[in-house]
Amino acid sequence: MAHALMFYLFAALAIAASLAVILHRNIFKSATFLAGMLFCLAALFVLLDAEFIAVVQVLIYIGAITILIVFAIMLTTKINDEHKEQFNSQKFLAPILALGLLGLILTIVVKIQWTTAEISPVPSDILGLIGTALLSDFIFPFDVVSILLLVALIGATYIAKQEDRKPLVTEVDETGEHGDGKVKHALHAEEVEH
Amino acid sequence: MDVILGLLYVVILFSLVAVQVLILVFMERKVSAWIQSRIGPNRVGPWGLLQTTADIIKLITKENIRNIQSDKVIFFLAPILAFVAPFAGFVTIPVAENLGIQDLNMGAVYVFALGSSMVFSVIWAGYGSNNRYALIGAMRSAAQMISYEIPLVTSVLGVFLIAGTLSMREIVALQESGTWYVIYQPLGFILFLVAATAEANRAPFDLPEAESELVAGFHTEYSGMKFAFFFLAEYTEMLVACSLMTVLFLGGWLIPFVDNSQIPWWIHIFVFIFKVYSMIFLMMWFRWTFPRLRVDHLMQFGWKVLLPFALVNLVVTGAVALWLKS
Amino acid sequence: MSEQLTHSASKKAFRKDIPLIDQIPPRKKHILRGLPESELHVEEFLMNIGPQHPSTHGVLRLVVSMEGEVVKSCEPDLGYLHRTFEKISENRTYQQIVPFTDRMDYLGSMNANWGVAAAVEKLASIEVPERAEYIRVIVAELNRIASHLMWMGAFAADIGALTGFVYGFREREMILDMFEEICGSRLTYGYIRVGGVAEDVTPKFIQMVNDFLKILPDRVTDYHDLITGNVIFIERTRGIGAITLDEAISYDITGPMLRACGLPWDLRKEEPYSLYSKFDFNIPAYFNGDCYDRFRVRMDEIMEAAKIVRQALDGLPEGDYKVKKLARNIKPPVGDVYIRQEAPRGEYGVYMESDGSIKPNRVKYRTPSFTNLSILPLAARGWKIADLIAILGSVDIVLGDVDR
Amino acid sequence: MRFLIDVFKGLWSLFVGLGVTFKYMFRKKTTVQYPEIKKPLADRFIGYVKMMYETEGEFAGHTKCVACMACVVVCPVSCIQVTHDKHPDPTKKRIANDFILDYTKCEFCNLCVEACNFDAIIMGHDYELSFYDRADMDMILVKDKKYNDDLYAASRRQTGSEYRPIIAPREREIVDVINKREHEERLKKQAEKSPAQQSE
Repeated sequence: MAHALMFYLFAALAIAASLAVILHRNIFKSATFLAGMLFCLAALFVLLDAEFIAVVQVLIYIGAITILIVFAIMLTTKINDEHKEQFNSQKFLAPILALGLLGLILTIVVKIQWTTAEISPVPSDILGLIGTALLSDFIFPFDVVSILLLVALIGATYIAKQEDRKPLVTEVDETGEHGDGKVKHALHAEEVEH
Repeated sequence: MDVILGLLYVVILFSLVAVQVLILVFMERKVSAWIQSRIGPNRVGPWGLLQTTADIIKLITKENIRNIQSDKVIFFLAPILAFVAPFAGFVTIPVAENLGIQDLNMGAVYVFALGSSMVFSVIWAGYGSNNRYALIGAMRSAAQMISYEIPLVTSVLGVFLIAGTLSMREIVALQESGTWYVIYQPLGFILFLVAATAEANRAPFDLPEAESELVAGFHTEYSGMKFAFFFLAEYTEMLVACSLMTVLFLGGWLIPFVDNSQIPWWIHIFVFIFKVYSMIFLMMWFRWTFPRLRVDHLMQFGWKVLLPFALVNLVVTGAVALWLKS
Repeated sequence: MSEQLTHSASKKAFRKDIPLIDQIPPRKKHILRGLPESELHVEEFLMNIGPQHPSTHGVLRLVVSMEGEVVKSCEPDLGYLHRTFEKISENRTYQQIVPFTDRMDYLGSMNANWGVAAAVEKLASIEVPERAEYIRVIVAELNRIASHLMWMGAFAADIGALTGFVYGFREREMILDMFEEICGSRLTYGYIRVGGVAEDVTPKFIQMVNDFLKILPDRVTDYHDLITGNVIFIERTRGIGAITLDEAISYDITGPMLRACGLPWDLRKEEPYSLYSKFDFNIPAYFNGDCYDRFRVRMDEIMEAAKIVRQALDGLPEGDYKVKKLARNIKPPVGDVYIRQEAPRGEYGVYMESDGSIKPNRVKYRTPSFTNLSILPLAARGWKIADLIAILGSVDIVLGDVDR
Repeated sequence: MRFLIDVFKGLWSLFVGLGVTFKYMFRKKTTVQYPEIKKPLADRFIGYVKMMYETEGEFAGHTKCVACMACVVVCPVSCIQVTHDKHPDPTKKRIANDFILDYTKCEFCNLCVEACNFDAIIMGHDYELSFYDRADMDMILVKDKKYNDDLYAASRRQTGSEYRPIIAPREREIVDVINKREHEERLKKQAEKSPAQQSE
């Protein structure tokens, strides 16, 4: 009973929070609600005895991804602007697509014959099982994901290491004369140290 | 019944932690005074022991001031979350053989998860205050937490590899014979110490509240009890970090080279507290010796020094563990 | 330390007939102008640092325009401590001016007193006894040490090392005790008067100076261990806020800031006033002109000043400590005079114009902090806000000296 | 490799710094616990201005100040006012009545003491010059030593401050009343005592 109550509570909270994410006009608060929604999901995982996934959910989604989003928001926009325009030029296209998607999901939900499965108790060594599964049965998708991440990392490094990000330096000529105030690019920042 | 018992545990834990924090603040002042050739607080109570109590009373009775343009709800929530998150981390930490609230299957990861959600309190404080110093402090904090989470977790993976479990109690039990994991994982221990210092926003990584640049960083606008909560949070975090270090690397409540089953539980508690306080002393010593890093140096250090070393540590540990197994 | 420039005491380093800039050893040098520019352009916003801020060392306001954490421009807003000392000085007799100069550069009061005293003496052609000159050199150099120690502490605190702050004050306190012994005050001495010094030094003072000089090298070694060698400190200061020598000269930068740019220019050596030509000491100078070099220049100057104090103490002659028969109200002949001396923060100048009455007709102080602060917008541009604080700290401003 | 060397060099420098702070942790502390222990002051310490009184001769207890105005003239901030009376000693012309020093202005430059030709004022050694009121900072030194001491004592009783010989003008009337009342009480006691003494 308590279990079910908790489930409905967190489910309702999750829905409310996710609605708030899209409906709130302040983009910073939207991100905060996103974190709240993810937290509710973590709670739902705990109710399903999937503690590891719950913890990882908090660690990665709240602790890293949402924070990154918030960080980007804080860096790029005036976050204290309360009233952001919520619609852009795609405001007519978006609802059609969204409704289509909803229809698709609803069709699937209705069409599937839901059967009650035998509830097997969660094995105690769930971590070991996950680990073994990842490195045996699911090795291929796992590696593909790893490579994807690697590519993303290299791409990020490449973007960050562009040529015109060299530090600005003023060069003084051999003669000791003032280098006509020109700002040039140094080859290495180390040259500053002698 | 369980609920009542749980609540009782929480109340006891809260009061214990609050007392610990009072002692820690006093200790911080005394340590800083000794390092700086001063005497430190010595007026309130014997040897000044009640100084922090007096300060807390002062903070409680102080007026709560809120900037009229600040965000009311977020401004109010931030200190609460700041305190709740590290406090909840105590749930899994075993203090002695059968003492500790709940031994979770993945206790260590749970603590890290709570630590990572801590960031939100700082960001809320920075955003809710509507103050530019606070905002910069919050942004720094966000960047710092993300960067140091990774070496923090990676550096302890070695321990988990050796132990083969994530449960704190089992990890301690495995260190029974005096073979603390700090001996197997010296590099991991140092990396964890550094990363944990950064996670707890302690100097030299106290950029979110860098007082010489940002006045007080993310809690510039806070006063009275709300400020006290941030204060409590910082020390609670330190306590959690040092307890983790004790459990994972220093053998928890165990005394080396002694048959620990013969020793009464209350000695175990003292051993545990002694180890935790030694680590805390180390952190305080760091704070009063080192200058503060700059924000991009912090990032560079995290990504270019800590992470590679942590990864090397992990790979070597894994290889050796595999080799020993085969 | 190999890169340190020194020059011998026997002759001047630079010739007067050749422009200064041509005499500097030629070398290739790059100066970092801030951090790498980012592709990501974020919202620019204004931030007000000060007038009440832990790191403005007084009531200085900086209007900083920032992009994220990077300083785009920085404008010092002065005048919060303006007390019209020039005008006050024009309405006081020559003897009465001296106590006011204490309040300008309150960390280098002895040097500030000396400038005025020397100006009046030159104006009225007063011959100062030799013992008085020796005492002046001793107290001025001690004050330089005290000022640099205080600066070291404050700079360390700006960087975040709070313990250095207390250590710097601890040794400064010993010097203040000495000053209390000879003139009764700990901050605003008013000790160097027109025609000599206020009172003679005591044997206890000499004992105290000796004790201090004995422990100073150990303590300076400790500072080097604690701060100079610290990798975080080096990261925070090396290359930060660097300026070229040319910029320094065109901005009229003097003192340790100029010497950190590679020019060992010191008035004690270039235009030896008082007894400085008698002493053997070096002018420390470094090349890079960044915060780290400013720190090292000042730390080396502490040791050089200790050297001068040692020599002056050993050579302290017997005699009068002030001119015996000095009129209560000095009436210098009509004329004007400009005196410049090397104060801890740089060149301290006093212009004084007499109309033959008991009060000067016009007084102008050229204070080093004010001119040195003018480089801040240039030096801080492109660096992060933490660097801005470090650069501001390295300029070594005293707001009393800036605003006067 | 260079990277590794840099890392270890940096680490070593941190350990050196830790060593320095560790060393001072067990050294003798340099601070003094202020209200209980006070550092000895130098003989020349400049505190507030004190009035000197004749200690012997016919005019013992009278101030040495003859209101020559040398200090008033020399003061750079004009913080001294002196009013004068006819001196009871016929060889001297005047005696200071009130010597008023405004501590809101005084800059402790010692020039007034140096200018004094009669050693009538010296620099005291008390440095705890804090006041609750601006008006309190007008310090009045008077010609009669006993009267001055009485004022001092009354003011000490009034304010509980041990270091304050300073009485503001507006307080003087109150102090006068206190002193008068005390004086009368003393007289009364003496009057009560004297018959008993007579009986012995």
